[in-house]
Amino acid sequence: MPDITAAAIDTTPQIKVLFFAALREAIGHSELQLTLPAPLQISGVLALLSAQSSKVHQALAGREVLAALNQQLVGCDTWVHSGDELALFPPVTGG
Amino acid sequence: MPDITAAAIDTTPQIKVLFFAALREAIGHSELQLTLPAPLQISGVLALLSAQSSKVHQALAGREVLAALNQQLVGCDTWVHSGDELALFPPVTGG
Amino acid sequence: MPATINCRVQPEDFALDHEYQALQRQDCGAVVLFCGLVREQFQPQDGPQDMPQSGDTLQALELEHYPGMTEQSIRAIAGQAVKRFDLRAITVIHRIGLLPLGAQIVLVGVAAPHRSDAFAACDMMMDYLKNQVPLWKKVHFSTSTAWADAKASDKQALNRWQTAEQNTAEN
Amino acid sequence: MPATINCRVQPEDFALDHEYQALQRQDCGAVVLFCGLVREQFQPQDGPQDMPQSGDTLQALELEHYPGMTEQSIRAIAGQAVKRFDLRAITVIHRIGLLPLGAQIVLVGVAAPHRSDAFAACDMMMDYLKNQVPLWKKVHFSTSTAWADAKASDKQALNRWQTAEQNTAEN
Repeated sequence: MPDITAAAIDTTPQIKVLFFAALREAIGHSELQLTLPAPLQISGVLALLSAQSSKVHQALAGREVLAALNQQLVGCDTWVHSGDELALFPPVTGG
Repeated sequence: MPDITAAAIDTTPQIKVLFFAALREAIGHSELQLTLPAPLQISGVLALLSAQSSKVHQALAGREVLAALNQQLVGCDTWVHSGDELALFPPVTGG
Repeated sequence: MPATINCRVQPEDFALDHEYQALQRQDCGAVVLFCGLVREQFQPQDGPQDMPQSGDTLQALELEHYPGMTEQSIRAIAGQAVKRFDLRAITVIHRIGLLPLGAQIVLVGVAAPHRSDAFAACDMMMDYLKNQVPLWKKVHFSTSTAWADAKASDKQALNRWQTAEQNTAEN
Repeated sequence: MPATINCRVQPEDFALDHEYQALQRQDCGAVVLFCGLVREQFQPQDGPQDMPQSGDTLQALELEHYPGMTEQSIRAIAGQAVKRFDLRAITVIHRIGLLPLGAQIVLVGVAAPHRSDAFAACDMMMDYLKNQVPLWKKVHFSTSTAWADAKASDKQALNRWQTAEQNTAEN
């Protein structure tokens, strides 16, 4: 079903997902390309990522995750569009 | 009368009075010795100084004056004792 | 009045004195500088943190960041400070990479005509830096590593400025 | 934990970098430095202060003080800061004498394990310094001099700490 939805759209909607710090280490990747089966909010992207990989599922479970969309901190109800850069990471600890 | 009172006390009660900054310039002295005719509060010392010199009277009139007794900031109701060092000065402007 | 803003994210160390000289302006009576340094830390074990229980101590901090967003968000914070306070110059330098015990991590410097603006701006920028800039610290002990936890006190500190912002907007 | 307190009143200039190095401690993650500088100032005439109306500008500040009491009251302020905040090292240097435009007047430096203590202590010490230490500024313009007026804002700033003190005592 998701594949049919994606195929129905003119260009395949893709986003870049970045992981940082403890989340990057837990997932084992710093970056991946994700095909959106439908317009999604960030919370939907998180669910999709968890569904695709048990490692991601485990990494996200019970962890506070912040999101930056195109390098701006945003809430998880923000809609994601094709071509966006979505970064997911633990609460920051710089300074 | 004040002279008789002073003479009646075993040792003549004297204090050192210091002036700083604009007050020092207005009075034209940085230091003087003052004989206390009786136990006085700082407010009484100010009245005594004003009574003794019209220059001091003019310098003190209408000017906010702070007092330090033995190098501690104090209120004008503080009692002055023989041998004390009383400093009078305008509000401080350091820092 | 326009303020000079100088933001850098770099592995290289910085010279406080050089940055201090660069911040000075003829119309500024106040310069406030905050320097964050890698301080000693004990490996958390059974007991409370910061207690020398394990014998293993911090060797270095490793600073990871999100290139591009880090610089941009630091610049945004400096821009907020300039809007809110009367400032003439701001310097923010944050180091990345492996930083040994005692190393300088971050500098926030502010020059202002008056000290109240300089203090508040420097304090506020540090609170935003701690909460909104994509930087993460990994603590290297001699036999293990651990990601630093975000502190609730840092989040609370940020609230001071956001409440004040809302109050200002309401009045 | 004991804190190192270093207070000086001197005509000589000081080197910020030297004082910064001296403040650093292995258990301190935060150093906050305040530097007060002689800033440009315009001779007050008909108009509001700080406006270039007369054409005559500040050439120098002359700092008068009360020898003995100055040092003692600065030390007392540092002592209060140590009692109130978690600090490891304090440096306060106040210059006296004739200081030209751009010169350093005062340095307050604080090293603490955490930044909130360092910021608050530095801020508080400056407020006490402005209100309770026997120092006076005389402004030298090219053709005249004028004693600086104490500012109501400095007195108000001090109230912040005294109110908090009372609240702490009450709770």
